[in-house]
Amino acid sequence: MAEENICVLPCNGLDKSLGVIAREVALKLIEKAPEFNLICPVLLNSGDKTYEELLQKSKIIVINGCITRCSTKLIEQRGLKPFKQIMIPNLSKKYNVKPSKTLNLDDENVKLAVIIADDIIKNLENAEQIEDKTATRDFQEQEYFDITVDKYYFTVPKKGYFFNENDCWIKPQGKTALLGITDYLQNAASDILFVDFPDIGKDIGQFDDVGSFESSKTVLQLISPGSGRIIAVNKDLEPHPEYMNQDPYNKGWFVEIELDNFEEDRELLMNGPEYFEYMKNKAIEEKEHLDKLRSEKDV
Amino acid sequence: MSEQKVYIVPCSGIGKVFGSIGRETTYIVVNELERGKAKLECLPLIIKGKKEIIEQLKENKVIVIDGCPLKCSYNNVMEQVGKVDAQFMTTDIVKENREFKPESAIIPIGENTKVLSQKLAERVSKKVHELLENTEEVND
Amino acid sequence: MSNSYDADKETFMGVPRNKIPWWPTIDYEKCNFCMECDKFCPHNVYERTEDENRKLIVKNQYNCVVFCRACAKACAPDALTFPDKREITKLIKDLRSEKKEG
Amino acid sequence: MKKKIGIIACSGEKLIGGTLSRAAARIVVEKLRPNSTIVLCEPLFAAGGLERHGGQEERNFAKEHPTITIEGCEEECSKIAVERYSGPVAATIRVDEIVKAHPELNPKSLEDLGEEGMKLAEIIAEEIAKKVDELFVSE
Repeated sequence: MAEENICVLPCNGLDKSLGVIAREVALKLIEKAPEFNLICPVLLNSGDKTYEELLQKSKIIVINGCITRCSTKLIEQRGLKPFKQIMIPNLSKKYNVKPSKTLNLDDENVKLAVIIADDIIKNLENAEQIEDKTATRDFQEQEYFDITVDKYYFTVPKKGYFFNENDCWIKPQGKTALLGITDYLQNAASDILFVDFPDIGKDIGQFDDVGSFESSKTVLQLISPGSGRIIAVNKDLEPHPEYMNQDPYNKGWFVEIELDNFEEDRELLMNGPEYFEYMKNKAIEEKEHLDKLRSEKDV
Repeated sequence: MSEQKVYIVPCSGIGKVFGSIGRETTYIVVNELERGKAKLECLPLIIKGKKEIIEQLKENKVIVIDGCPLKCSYNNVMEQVGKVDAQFMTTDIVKENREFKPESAIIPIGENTKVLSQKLAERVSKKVHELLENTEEVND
Repeated sequence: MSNSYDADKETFMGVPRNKIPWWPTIDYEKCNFCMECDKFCPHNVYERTEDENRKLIVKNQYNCVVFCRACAKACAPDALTFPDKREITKLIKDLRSEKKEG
Repeated sequence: MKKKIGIIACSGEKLIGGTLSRAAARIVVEKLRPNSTIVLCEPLFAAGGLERHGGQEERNFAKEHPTITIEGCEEECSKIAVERYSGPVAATIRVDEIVKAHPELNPKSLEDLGEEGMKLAEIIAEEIAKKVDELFVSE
């Protein structure tokens, strides 16, 4: 384990069993890795200075009980970035262990906390090996179909990419493949400001949602056209989320996966020309439709 | 030499809320934080090539505030005036304060949009001081 | 003006949309009617009602984009569930092969 | 297929006419005629095709679609920009003239129109909407 210090910051959600699980995971983590520093969210939130110096020079693992993400916010308010963000609701779904009805955890939930703690430690170890594997991708010139609807300009690469009807693409390169969003989807999202990546090593099935990207208008998920395992994420998107808007098929790639069985996935996907047809009608028909809905919602 | 001023040129975008953050930030700096030292200038006039405004900017300090990666204010002031003393992006302040995600409303702007504009205004106001301080050294 | 596409005309991956059981299910024990999901969804799947203990219902379920669960991500009390994606994928595959033979 | 109408508001920052023209443009595009209008961003339009997604689309749009400019003062920046980069303007609304025609309403300030200012913006928006209906006719 790399030498620099690691901090663990659970949320303090006492009113929900999900929050109590978050706390339990933190305690289990410290049991397994005593060298980790446990940060008390209440003291941190009170503006007390004890942790400031330590936080500046450590990797911070935040553990959120629900999507309000109080621990993440506590860290981001200090202009810091969590090294790892653990979301208990997603993990309880992943291991399909229902949060207990009452606030004192049943053994199922305690077992879940142990599994998550082990997961985090295993993930930390292999995250370090995979971290340096994210080579910058050099993208060659390629040809595009394009169309303008009102003042919006949409492109679709002619070859090498495959698409699902959720407007995401997959670019197979031998045993691995890149995933990203189409020009159409980046336009629907408008200026993307935040990206949330899945964990490296996570197994994904075709059409699973794989991370999300957020603009002032909406939060959208990348719905994977292929199945496999996450082996890399595009770290450049954190300081430059606008790459997804400006260059969605190249510099704006989102994650890389190791492919399970692309031949099978391929059956349910469209190639460039097919997707261009699909997107053309959708852009024209849906734009009219969405304009109406949006205007009704604002009135 | 007449007392130096700092001219602030927001990008005047009206398609997205990021333009409004730039405008609101400029109002706060010019009307409150740096009253008398900072003045607002109008980008469309600069793009149109209004001589007297471009001369004015050349003789004083210029700060541009852009609302999206296309940087219309930065690019056009560089083209017409030839220099920019400091540049800000409203999307930076948005990214640093994820819990104050701006509402997409433009007229009137939402609460979070105001909070972000205040935060950015404080940062711009510090830059106004810096720019005016080293002009004093130059004059002595 | 009907808020939904006309469901029978719509298809998803070559299969009639109304043959794919994909839409959110609200767990009314957990739901606190914060309406974040309705504010989020641009396709008007949800509808607000006068009924006190069912202030929000899934009205136009075929408007819901298959495989999209973004509204569930905006739900703090985690009260929205969707069908299992693997089963839905399998169903679509079968319907597509039936269509080819038929 | 009816062609949408482009709305370009002068984004003047130094006078109330600019704020009024922006407010009126938003009211038209969001509330009065959401299905038949598209807002074009004047600085982006004038700044031109800096990058792939730059002003090029705004300019091409104004070439093929009737475009209305809303001017905050006599400088008429939007009209000049459209005529230089796209072509003739379908109509121009002079905010300062409408303001003169309503002396009973005076806006609070350029930073905050206040209630009377917003009423004025609505009157201007209605004027624009009328123009839009005249132009929004199938070819």
